[in-house]
Amino acid sequence: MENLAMGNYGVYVWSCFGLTLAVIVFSDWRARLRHKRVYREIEVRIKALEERQ
Amino acid sequence: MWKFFHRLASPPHFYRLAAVFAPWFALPALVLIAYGVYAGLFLAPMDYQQGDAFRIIYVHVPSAYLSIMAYMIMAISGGIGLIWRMKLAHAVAAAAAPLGAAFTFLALVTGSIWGRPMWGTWWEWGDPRLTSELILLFLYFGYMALRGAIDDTAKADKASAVLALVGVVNVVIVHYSVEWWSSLHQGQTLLKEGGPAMDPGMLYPLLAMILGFTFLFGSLLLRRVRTEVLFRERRTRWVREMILSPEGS
Amino acid sequence: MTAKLSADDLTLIRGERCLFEGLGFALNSGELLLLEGRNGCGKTSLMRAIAGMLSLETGQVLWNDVPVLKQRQTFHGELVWLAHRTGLKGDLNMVENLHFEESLRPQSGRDREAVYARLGIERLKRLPLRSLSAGQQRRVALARMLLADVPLWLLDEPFTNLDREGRKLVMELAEEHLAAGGLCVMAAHQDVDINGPVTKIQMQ
Amino acid sequence: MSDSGPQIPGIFSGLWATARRDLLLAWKRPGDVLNPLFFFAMVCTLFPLAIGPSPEQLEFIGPGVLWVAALLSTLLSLNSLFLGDFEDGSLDQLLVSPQPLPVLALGKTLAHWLTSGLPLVLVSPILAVTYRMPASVVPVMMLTLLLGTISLSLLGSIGAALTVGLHRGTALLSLLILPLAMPVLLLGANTVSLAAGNDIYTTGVWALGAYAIASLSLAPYATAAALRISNE
Repeated sequence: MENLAMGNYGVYVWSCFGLTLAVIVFSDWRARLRHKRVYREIEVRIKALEERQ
Repeated sequence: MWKFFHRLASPPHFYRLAAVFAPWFALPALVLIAYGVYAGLFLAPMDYQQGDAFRIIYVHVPSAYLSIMAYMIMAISGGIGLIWRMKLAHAVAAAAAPLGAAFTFLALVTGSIWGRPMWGTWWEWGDPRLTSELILLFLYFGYMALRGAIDDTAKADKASAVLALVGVVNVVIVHYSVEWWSSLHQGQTLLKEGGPAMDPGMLYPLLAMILGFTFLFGSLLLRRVRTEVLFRERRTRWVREMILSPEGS
Repeated sequence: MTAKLSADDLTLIRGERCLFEGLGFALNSGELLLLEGRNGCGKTSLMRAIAGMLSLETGQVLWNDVPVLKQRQTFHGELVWLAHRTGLKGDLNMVENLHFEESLRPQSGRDREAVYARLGIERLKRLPLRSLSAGQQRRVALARMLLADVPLWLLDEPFTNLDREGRKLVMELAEEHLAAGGLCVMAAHQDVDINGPVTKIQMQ
Repeated sequence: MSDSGPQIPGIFSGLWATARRDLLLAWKRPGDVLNPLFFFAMVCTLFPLAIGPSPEQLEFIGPGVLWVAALLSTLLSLNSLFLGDFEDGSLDQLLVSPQPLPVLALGKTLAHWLTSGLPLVLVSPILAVTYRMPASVVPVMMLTLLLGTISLSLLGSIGAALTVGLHRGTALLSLLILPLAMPVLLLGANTVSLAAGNDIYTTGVWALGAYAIASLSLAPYATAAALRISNE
């Protein structure tokens, strides 16, 4: 427990590490989401074109 | 060699390769960062001046370093795209911008959180690094705003490449001018340049973190470039064939 | 002196739209290239591409068999472009506007007063262009074209804002230019009646 | 047509012609020159009103305020640098002229500086006096403004060229140019402050001079490239 408290600086140190993790995960999640959306859009458009022919 | 680059630059080839390579970046990133975080938080000795608060450098320094590197990547690939009309290079530049901005933001916030116990304030204008970092963030905002404002992708690519190249010259000038400015008004900074040599117990985790963040950045960038390539090539035959093929992707 | 303007396999994609694909032509001294088609079909874009202002997807434009992008300044020194927007300053008068152009481009040394008189603008010299009618402004743009000493004329919808007499005048001027060994690229959505060798490109 | 081929006028002819034409236009529309100057004066008025008329404080913030006001007023005038040419088609004509485009862009930027930067430098002593700037510091301030506004005009021409023809161009232009202009502001204002505090200020002047020379030799190329891209 003493280690985690970081000699009274725990709040600062842990918030920094936590925030870094959060930003990286969020950014990666957004990137995955965008990839899926782009892929889906193209898929829908191409399938629609295919069916019309 | 040339042939290899040429093939790499072809969008369908890159699209497939990026999917294969992304885990090869993610894996070392994970290992290095796991070691760095553990060693940095628990094994590294305490700094005699800053106490445990110094452990913030294990996320601050890699972020700050990536913020600069991402801008360089953006400018260099923008330049390559302008000169050799390589479309993949523009896709890399477009993908690097939001990532670079995210790491700049991280460097700023972690620096500011460190400043709270050290300076007793959340923001200290006297610190040259934080100030330069803030200007860098504005440069990223400008770059992304310009990209967002131009509808035609090809035009947006070229215009923002010019801006990034102008910006990269400016980053250097910002660095030195801010340094000069803060030397007029004393300031303490998170990482002292040319200060006493770091204890190896402190240094190795930091190096591991820097290397780990670089790999992480590589893997994040690959994924984004992949999306960018897919979007830009949405009207081409290879995308059509890939989507219609039974295994998909 | 003979000159040659040619192009092959020009493809231009703007955003999602392909304006033209695999387009080619060859034009020699004394010939007219006529771009036909309704408005918004890419005539102006083709004109801009010929002038070296657009980056093409494929193909290149050649001037005397050298790509124009490799000799941009030389090429630009041998053309005038009469664009849809005249490129003249409304706040300046005719003489000031033409004087500016003189400092940029080789001049033919034709008698200026005669050119003004022929275009019917000799009385407008000291008026700011803003106060002239659209047709008169176009005539000033024509004067700029006539005073330059260049073999290649790029005329984008030269008949806009002109009356019947003005249209006839433009056709006469073009004929004279061709007869003197000049080249002319003209985009028009109206009927053009010009004597001389004409190549037509019908654009969709 | 002569056999030797027609003579293209030299580059100084092109430089001078573009500068002359823009100066002539500014002469016919004095508002375009005066408005940024009024803006400059007004921003300088805002600070005493907001902070209070205490002489020590005004003397202390004077250099910074004058420099920020100069930067903002330059920014205000930059938006119209290529806009008029873009709208009436003369930008197209410049792009197909046989003159090197960087030279023409430099000519336009020169005219912009003569009609926005230079008047600002000339007016600044009046405002400096209201901020109780010592007479010995005023020449230093004018020198920094002179060098600084040259750099700002040149940097600004890149931004103006990148944003010409875009909707929402004005706000975007500020967003692009302000971070680029920050070193100039920082060098300029701090040099004046140093001079006011009787410190050695030559480093700042040299740095500003170097910045001006560097932007003079590089910015026209970037502006030209940006103009071609924007006008595609």
